[in-house]
Parts: sequence; structure tokens; C-alpha cells
Amino acid sequence: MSAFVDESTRVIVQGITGGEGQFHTEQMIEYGTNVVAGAVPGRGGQEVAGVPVYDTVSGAAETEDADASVVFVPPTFAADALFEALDSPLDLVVAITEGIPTQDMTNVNKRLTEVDTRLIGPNCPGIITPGEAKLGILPGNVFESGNVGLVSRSGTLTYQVVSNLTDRGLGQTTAIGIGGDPIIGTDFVDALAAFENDPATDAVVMCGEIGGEDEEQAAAYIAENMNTPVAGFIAGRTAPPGKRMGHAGAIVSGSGTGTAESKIEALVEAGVPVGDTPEEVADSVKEML
Amino acid sequence: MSAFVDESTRVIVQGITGGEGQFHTEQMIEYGTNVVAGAVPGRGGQEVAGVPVYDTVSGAAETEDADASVVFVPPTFAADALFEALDSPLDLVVAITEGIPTQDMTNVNKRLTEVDTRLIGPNCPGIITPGEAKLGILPGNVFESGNVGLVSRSGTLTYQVVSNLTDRGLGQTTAIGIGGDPIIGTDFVDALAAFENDPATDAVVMCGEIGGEDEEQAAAYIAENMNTPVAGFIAGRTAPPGKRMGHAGAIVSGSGTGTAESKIEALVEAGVPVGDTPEEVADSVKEML
Amino acid sequence: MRAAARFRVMRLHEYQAKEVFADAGLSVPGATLATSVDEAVTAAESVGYPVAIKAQVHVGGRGKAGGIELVESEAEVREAAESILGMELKGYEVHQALVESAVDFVDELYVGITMDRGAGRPVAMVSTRGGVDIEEVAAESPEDIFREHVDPAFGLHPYQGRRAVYGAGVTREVASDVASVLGTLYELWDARDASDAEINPLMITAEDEVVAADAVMNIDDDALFRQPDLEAMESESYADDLERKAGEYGFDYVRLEGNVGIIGNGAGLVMTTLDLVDHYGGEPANFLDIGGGAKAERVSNALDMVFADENVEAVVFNIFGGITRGDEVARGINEALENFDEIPKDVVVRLAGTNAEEGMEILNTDLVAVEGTLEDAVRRAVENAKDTEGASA
Amino acid sequence: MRAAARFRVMRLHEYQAKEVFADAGLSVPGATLATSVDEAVTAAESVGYPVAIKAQVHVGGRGKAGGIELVESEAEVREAAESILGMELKGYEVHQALVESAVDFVDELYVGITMDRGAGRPVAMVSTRGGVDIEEVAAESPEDIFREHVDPAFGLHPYQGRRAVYGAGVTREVASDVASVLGTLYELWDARDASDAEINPLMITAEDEVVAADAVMNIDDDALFRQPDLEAMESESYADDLERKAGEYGFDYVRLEGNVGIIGNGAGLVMTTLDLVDHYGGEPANFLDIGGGAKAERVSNALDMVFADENVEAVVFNIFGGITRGDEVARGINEALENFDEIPKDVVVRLAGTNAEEGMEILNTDLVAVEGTLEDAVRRAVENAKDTEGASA
Repeated sequence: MSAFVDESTRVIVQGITGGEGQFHTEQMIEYGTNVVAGAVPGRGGQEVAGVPVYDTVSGAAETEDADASVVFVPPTFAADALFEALDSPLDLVVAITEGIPTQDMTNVNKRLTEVDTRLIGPNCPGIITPGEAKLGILPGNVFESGNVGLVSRSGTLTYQVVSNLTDRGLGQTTAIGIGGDPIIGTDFVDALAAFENDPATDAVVMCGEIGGEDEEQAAAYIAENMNTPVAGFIAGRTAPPGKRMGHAGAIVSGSGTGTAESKIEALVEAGVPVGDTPEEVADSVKEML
Repeated sequence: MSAFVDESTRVIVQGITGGEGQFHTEQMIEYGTNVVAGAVPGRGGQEVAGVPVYDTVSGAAETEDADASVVFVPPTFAADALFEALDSPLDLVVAITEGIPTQDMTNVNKRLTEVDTRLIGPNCPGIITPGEAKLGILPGNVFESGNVGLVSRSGTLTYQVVSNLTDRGLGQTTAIGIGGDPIIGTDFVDALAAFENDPATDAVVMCGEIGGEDEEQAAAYIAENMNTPVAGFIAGRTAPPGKRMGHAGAIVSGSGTGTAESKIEALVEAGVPVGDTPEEVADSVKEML
Repeated sequence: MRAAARFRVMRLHEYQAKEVFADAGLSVPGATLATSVDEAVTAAESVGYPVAIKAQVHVGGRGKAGGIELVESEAEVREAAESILGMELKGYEVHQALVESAVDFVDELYVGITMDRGAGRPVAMVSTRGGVDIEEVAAESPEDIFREHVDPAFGLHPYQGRRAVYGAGVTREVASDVASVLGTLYELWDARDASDAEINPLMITAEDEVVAADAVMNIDDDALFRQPDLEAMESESYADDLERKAGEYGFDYVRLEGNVGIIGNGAGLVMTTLDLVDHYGGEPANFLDIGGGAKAERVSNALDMVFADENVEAVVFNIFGGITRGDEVARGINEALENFDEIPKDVVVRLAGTNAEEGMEILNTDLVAVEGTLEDAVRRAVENAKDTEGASA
Repeated sequence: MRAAARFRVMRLHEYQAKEVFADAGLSVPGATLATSVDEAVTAAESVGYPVAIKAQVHVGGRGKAGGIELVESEAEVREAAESILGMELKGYEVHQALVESAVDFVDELYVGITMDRGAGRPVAMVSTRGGVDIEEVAAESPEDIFREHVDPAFGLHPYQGRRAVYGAGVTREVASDVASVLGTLYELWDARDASDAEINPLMITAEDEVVAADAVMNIDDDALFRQPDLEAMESESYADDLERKAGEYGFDYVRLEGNVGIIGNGAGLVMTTLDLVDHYGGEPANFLDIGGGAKAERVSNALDMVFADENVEAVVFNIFGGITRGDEVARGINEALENFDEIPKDVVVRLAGTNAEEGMEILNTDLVAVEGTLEDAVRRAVENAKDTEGASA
């Protein structure tokens, strides 16, 4: 088993005719992902990377019986593409696009409360179930199939930690890049819950970073709900104090959350070992299994 | 028992300082309604009809532990007053105001899907549980306590039918005027369900009228879900064909719903006797009990 | 009849709606309004032949009824304008005609936004069966109209416009432009408090241009307070003087074919009174709702209206007081009737509810008959009408 | 550091934000911008004494730092303007001062709109503790700030403005006006893609007038494409030439105090590299994220930046390729370093991920040292920095 995606997941690529969209569609197909269609307004009837293109996501989803979409639509049009995906019969939407205006994402966030579809991202590398499917831009060759789940706010840091795991023979069930934007769909808690419910996942790595309160919330969730052991990493310990949280974060939360200290403390209290280096994290995981 | 309101219901009046608001607050108190506060921005700290006025509905609801509000706010500001009421710890909001722009009500309608609060109205006479409480403008002396529930889209028609019931010694558990606007909160089905679940209600009268599909939906609900007998009345049989439904109704539904014939047929098929006159309706109810 | 739709609207004329549409950037044909034959000729010359001469009245199906003519010369313009200006279309006299450049189209679509009362949300609609009566299309083959419901908190998302257009089967060449028209139409509908905003037909030219060849825009009466420029466009157009009078008095009034005049308070109760007149073998002459809390003057105006209808042979006046007070109503009836040397039509009054007893005492029963129940009052008025009819026959 | 907030903003100067606020109908004091002492004097005379002379720089706490002076005469203006214009405030040189009519206030409030990342929604805030550092108020007595979350699909309802204002304890006399200011501020925040819109202090005069005495407006960088007039207001103000250079190159760059220069791809990985430098006893000189898919020229620019920092003694270049290709990076490093007769600082390179092997083959190891793991690369760079420091000391 695995979290969210596997080899049977039928995938649409929104923005498949763009440079990024086309390149990564080819990469995804090469990796074994079951890409069944593209969706680009005005380009219906064409074919890209061997899959048919539709004018609308609904059309693609219904005709090709798709489960998920990956969004490469440029930031100017990305929010509309997300609304379209959320109004189609899909279970999962993965938004790769970077630079979507934050206010657009608050609107998408509101709509997310009204639908059952899961959003991962935006501004994320995507999700991969090694050996089965990848939805996004993650370099497939870094990953290996195994029993460790991984969730991370950062793309390249994910690859780093995964390579440390793989070096030690620790493969992954699924790795999820949730993205580092202020407003995202799937958060740590959602991903941790999926791993907790996945019998194939025997340990989980979560890579957080400074800013926001997601890691603190994740720590509370782990303490209360998880039996699967979790190892943690927090990037940004050396960020200078003034740069740590925006002014907004400071007046909204009014407290010490958001700093690396706060996050590490919360995780350690929840029984999560937090490594000082990616290698230490991988070592912790090895001990857990 | 009774549906939605009784003598213990703690009521706020929004717009209590206006002419209508003040007059009907006095009438409601005289009837025995437990009016605990008024809410009018900028008038907090004053007193009207012996009850304290607050600047905000939240303030009134929290301080006075209120359950319900009645809205007499003029149409220009009514939608905001409804949003405010729906964002306060209240179970029931009764909107008397007539002439609220329809697009304002579509927004309120959207918000209704996100909260647990019940809205009755707008453009309705309100709700009364005879002998206990009335929230709205219904003339209390027409009603008598008993075991018949009544729900109606029209105000004065309600009084007419109730007087026919009372003439025959048939008192009422609760009478609900749901209002005749295109977009309303509580509809026939909601009210019928409440009566079905009220052990004190032994029969129900529903007074419909031409336009919309609410009566057809009510008929379907009755056929499937109700054990309590229902008697019906439909106003507007003689409305000339061209005036029966708006153009919008015709192109949206594209079918024969909305006419008196359609509604009567649906009700009769659901086992609901539909009287030709209000007296016939009252006679039907007498037979049911 | 408010009771039926409970969504009273102010209708813009085609030329007014097109002004609003054009201001929002929609493409409409060049046109000029004409109120005389000579103006029509001048207009046609400035617009350029061929032109369509289109009656500006608030009725549907103008084309079939002879209210639209396509002409190619001055002689034809004169003939068409003479026929159209002053003609009566479904009871409405034509005072204005739009002289409009005829569009050379290859295809006709329908696009519209309206309120779906059942869903409680607006709905955007697109059909490739434009240029015909859309209500007929809706009744006979509803699947030919693609419907896209709109979340009013967000408005019509661009993807929804595209989905509607592709879903309706609009050709790829113009799909994006038609979706854009639909988006603009929704924005107008929303910003201008419309109940309906429609383009039928939306013409597609051989060059793939998209032109609004007709335009419908109805505005929610209850929202006119925040649409002052549209309110100013209101043209008092009534099928007859009685409806004009009702408009001036501010009554909900609909004139019907029968001879029993009906006055009451509250739409549901007035409709019920009409139904009872029919039930007891009479024919309603009108629907007239004096509304809630009616004072004496308003009552008097209502009687004045009903008496002014020459078809009326007898009147039933049915009030169930909630906010409306029986004594006020009685005073109004007395005042209205005391002005007459002879009461023009028999009036039967039934008062119930708030202050009904006081009202009964006040009523001058030399001038009116009184009944205690709705049914008795209606029966008596129906008999009165038959008697009068019999007497005058 | 984008990684920290991931919400990059363009900050308007006070005078620019006040222009935007005034255009939206908010009341701001009369004011004129001055870039010289003489201009300040002229401005003060046209505005009318007393005036406040306020440094226009993007730093908080200007008042405490001497960047704001209240003056009543020409002599005082000269003195204040001479002191303020050209001064350095927290590393930023002051080139412009706002000469503004001083408001005679009886009360100071705080009103602001920002994004509550945790809630995923905007939040409107009101406090009667205006005129002081609101972050301190938030930390010490958060209950003194009333927070009202906003549903972005509907915007700030009028009742929410009232609830916030009454909830914060604003006096009844100005409650309605302050609620209205909050409503306007939200509309601006929404329409202008702001991350923050604040007025602190919002001054209340003895006549119950409500005046925006300061103004903050930060715009979401990602939305500048649809805010061209605001984008045009962007003034390139950087604490030093290095940050200016980073802005020109389009890098995410933050200068720090240490001596180990750091270049990497992806904010999380670059932060981790900083953390490791610290962990192994070094001191990071900067954060520099070259982003995804970086080509050779960009790589070369990054090295140019880090070499330009005189504090840097050694450099670690850490790339884990996903979209970024190792061979491209290697080519960029070679190109950049081959321009030097002598490499200015030791560079340690670690390449992993996509095309890392090809990159390793291409790298000119005469110019750089290569390590196979992140940890080894960082350790070596830290040692290099210590050695260099030792050598130069």
C-alpha cells in the first residue's frame, strides 16, 4: 500500500502543452505514472507525450476516468485551474506552480473546505510512491521503494534526506512535498494521518522549517494520534531573529511559535527525535525499524 | 412540545429602535415572548420596551444568553444583519424584512450552508407557538394552542386558514410563515420534518402557492418520510398562464413544475388532500384527528 | 402578480440593455433609436443598409408578431417603420423602434444568466440553439441548454465559462470569445442586480466575430435603490391605463378578463380570493393587493382603481388584518364610497383579524354589503356580478 | 529569506501608502515629500506648523531611532531635516523625508489587515493601544488586540468591522468611523494584493476626526503583475550594495554576519546548509538560493555575488538537482572561476541528484574542491574559512 497515489492512479496533467508540463509529463510517464490525459483550454483534440488533450478538466476526468491531476499552469491562471480541478471528479490535485498570489490561494483554501478533493501544494515538488508513480517534478532516481514515509515543506531538502535514507538501505512508501507557501492544501497533519493509516509505512520522516505553526500542530497530532514512530528535521535554526517570522506572523500569533526552537521543542516533547543534520535523521530512522 | 420556539426561547430583536421593531417587540412581549435584548449598532446601552439594547448581535447573544433573533432591519442593511445573526451563537433567526435584494439573499443562502443556525424568512410573518411565544408580526389573537402544525408561504392566508381551524376547535402547535421570496431559509421540507418529529403535532396544514418547486419537493418528502397526516392548500389556480412563472423559472426548470396543477397533483399523489377552499382544508384536518 | 414570481423586475428595453452591454465591452451592432418614420430613414442611412427595424416594447416574440423587419432600402424602411411605429404588440403600443445594422451571421447562440430559485443560486446557460424561443427549447429539449451553476460568493470562474461553452458544443474557433462574453454577462448580472441577463441570439459572423444581436436585462426591483442609473431608464409602459394607474398608486395589480373586481391584503390571500371567485362560478376581473398596514387613502385608491375597470360588475373586498387594521380599512371604504352620488358597483366587504369588530361598526352598510366569512363574501359578489350582467344584458 | 516567510513583499514607503489610502477616501494629514533641507522648509511652510519630519525608509521603529522629529519653526525644520536627510537608520540611508502637518490627537488606535497563515484567512485587527510597537503589544498582552477573521469569498462584512471596533473598546463617538476605516482598509488590502495594510497610529482628534497618521502597505510580490501602478512605486532600497546586486540578479539573498559564503538550490536545502555551517562551528555569511533549474549564467552570477562580500573567507556550493542539472551547474562554476587569475576564495562544491555524475566530470578540480556529501562539503568549507582567517590574522 501507499499514501494517496499508486500505479493505478489515473493522472491528468493541467498545462501539458507548456514547456514544463510537457517535459515533466514525459518524465512521469517514463517513471511509470499512468498519465491518461492533458487539459488545456483550446487545445482539446491534440496529443502531447502520447496522451490526449482535452479543453476542460471535467471533460478529461470524465472521459478518461481520472483520479488525480498535476497542475503546471502558470501562476496568473493557476488559481482558476485549481478551482477547475476541485470542481471535477478527482480525488487528488497536485499543484507544482510556484508564485501563485497568496490571495488567490486563500480563495482556493476556502473552496477546499467545501469539497472532498485533496490538494497538495502549491509550490511543491509533488508526491511519489517509489516504483509505482510520481506526480510532480521529483527526480525519480533518488527514491527507492521501502517502508519509510516522508513529508517535507521543501523540495531539494527532501531529496537530500531521501538520499541519506536510501544510502542506509531505507526505502520509502511515499514521499510528499507539501510546499512552503503561506497557504497550502495538504499539511503535515494530513500527511502524517495518511502514513499512520498506511500499514506499509513503519516509520515517518517529517522535514519542517521555520515560519508558521504547522510543525507545532504536527507535534500535537503525533503525541495524540500516532503509533508509527516519527523522526524530524527543522531547517532554519540559524536564520537571524529579525528574519524569522514576518511582521504578520508576529502580530497574529503574538507568541514564540514559528521559530526553530519552538518547533524542535514541540517535536521533542512529542517524542520525535530531531536530528541536527540530515544524516542524523536517517540514523534515527534506522534505529526505529 | 412545539417546533423551533417555545416560552423558554430567549429572543433578540435586531432593529428594535425602528418603528416596526419597537411596535412588534411590545406586541411580542405582551404575547409572552421572552424578549431579552435588542441589537442596533450605535445604540448599545439604551433600553427599548424594557429590554437592553446592544451594539452587536454577538454582544447581545453572549451577554443575554439568547437563542433566537427577529430581524426588522430595513432591506438596505438587512443582509448584513442576517450575516451578523448567522455569525452569532443563535439557533434561530427570523427575518421579517420585506424587499431584500435577491442577490443579497443568494449570498446569505450560501452562508446558510456553512452554519448550523436556522433562518426563517425573509419577507415572512414569523413563527408562533400559541400560548408560548411568537417571533414576528402574526396577530396572536387569531391563534389557539392545539395539536395542528401549520406551514405557509403567505401571511394573511395563514391567518385565514388558522381562523378556519380555530373555528372548528382545532388549535395549533406551531405556525410557521416561511415567506414567499425566491430565496428563503427554512422551506416546506424543513418545517414538515420538524412537525413530523414533534410528538405534540398530530396533523399538519401546508399552504403553498404557484411558482417555484417547493411544494413538489414537499410532496415527495411527505410521501417518503411522513406518518403525520398532512392537508394542503394551493393559492393561485386562476392565475393566468402567462403570469404563472417568470421567464427564468421556465428556462431553468424547462418543465411543468411551478403551476397550481403540478403542485396539487404532486400533493394528491403523496396522499395529501388539497382543499378547494380554506374551509375544506379545515374540514380535512378535522377528519384526520 | 407578485405572488406568482415574488421577484418583481424592472425591464430594460433592448436598446437600453445594449447600451449597458456595450459599456461593459460587449460587441453590439451599430444602431439608432427612432420615434418617427423620418427618424428611421435618417437612422438607416447613418447605420448603413441592410438594417433591422425593431419595435421597442416589453413583450416576447416580437419577431413572430411582426415587430421586427429586415429592410434594404429607404422605401422599405418607410414601409416597415410606418407599420411598426404605432402598432400594437400583445396589448402594448409601439412608440420607439431601434434601427440597427443587420449582422451577417453564420451561427446563432443563446447565452444567459438567471436565478435558479430551486437551487438558490445563479445559473449561466449556453445553447447553440440561439435565435429561437429559448423557453420552447427548455421545454422540448432541455439537454440542448448547458447549465453552469454559480457560487455567488466567488462569481462565475473563468473555467466555468469555458466548461459551459465547450459543454454546449460551441465551435472551437469562437469558444474562448463566447466564454468571455458569458463572463462579462455574469459580471453585469451581478453588478447591476439583474434577475435575467440574456443575449439571444449571440450571432457568430463568418469572420468569427461574436455580436450581441438582441439583449435582455431585467433588474430586481428591490435592488433599484443601488442602481440609480438603471432606475432612471425605467419607462412607464403599461398594457392599459389601469395598469398605469396601479403603478402610480403603487399597487400589485394584474388585470384579468372577468367581471368580479377583487381587493385584498397579502398576495396569498388575494390569490385565494381569485380562486374562490372562480370556484363559485364567477370570473375574476383583477388581482389587487393593497399590501400590509394599508391606511384609509390606500383603501380608497384601491376602490377607485377597481371602479375604473369598465368590465367590473361587482366587487369583493377581503381583508384579514394582521398589521392592517379593520377600522382603518372601514374608514377608507366609507370615504371612497361617500364621494359617489350612486355607488357604481355593488361592493361586498369581509373584514377579519385585527380591529375587525371596530371596522364592522364603522362601515356604512348603506353603501356596502357585509359578510362574515370569505366564502360568503365571494359567493355574494359572484351573484351580484351575474345579476348586474343579467340586468344590463 | 523566502524560506522563512515564503511571502515576499514589496514595501511601499509611508508617503506612497498614504497616497493609496487617500485615493480610497481615508483621511491623512496634509504632507509634502522633501529630499533636501530647503525643500523641507518650503514644505513645512505650505503644510503649516507644527509639522512632523519623517524619514522615508523601510525600517520599523523610526521614531525611537531618531527618524521622526516634531518641529514648530523654520529653524527647527532646518535642524531636523539636516539630521534626518542622509542619516543611516538600521543600515538604510535616508534620502527622502515626509513633511507632514502634525495631528493634534486625543487618542491613538491601531487598525490593520494581514494574512493569518495558520487560519489560512485574512484577519482584521483593532487595538486601542495604537502609537506603540504593535508586535510588542501582541507578544505581551495579545488580548489587547481584537481579531476578526475574514472569509475571503465575502470580504469583511460591515458587521465584522463594527464587532471588531466595539470589541476592541473603541469609544462610541468614533466607533462607526473607525469601523468604516477598517472596511476601506480591507477593501484596499484585497484589491491591491497586500500582505499587510496597517494604520498605526490611527489618530482621534478632539473633534472626533479619524486620521491615518502613519501607513503601512506591503504588496505580495507574486501579485505585482496585476498591480502595475504599485509595482511602479517600487524604490530599490537595499541595506547595502550586495542586496542591491542580489535584487538585480533576481536571487533570494540575505546577508548575514559570518564568513562562510553559501550557495544552494531550494530554500530548505540552503537553510539546512547554513544550519550545518553553524553546527560544524562556522559562521554563515549569507543565504543565497539560486532557485530551480538554474543555468550556467545564474550559477556564475551567484559566485560573483558571494565573492563580492568582503567578509567571505570560504564558499560552499551545494546543489541537489531535481530540475537543476548538475552538468549545467558545473559549467557555470567553471566559467565563473576561469575568469580569475587567482580564485579569490576557496570554493567547495557538492553536486548530487540529476546529472550529478556528468557535473563532477566537467568540474575543473584545479579551481574547486569537491566533496561527495553535504556534511563533508560544509566541514571543509568551515575549515577553509578558519584557515584563511588564521592566515590573514
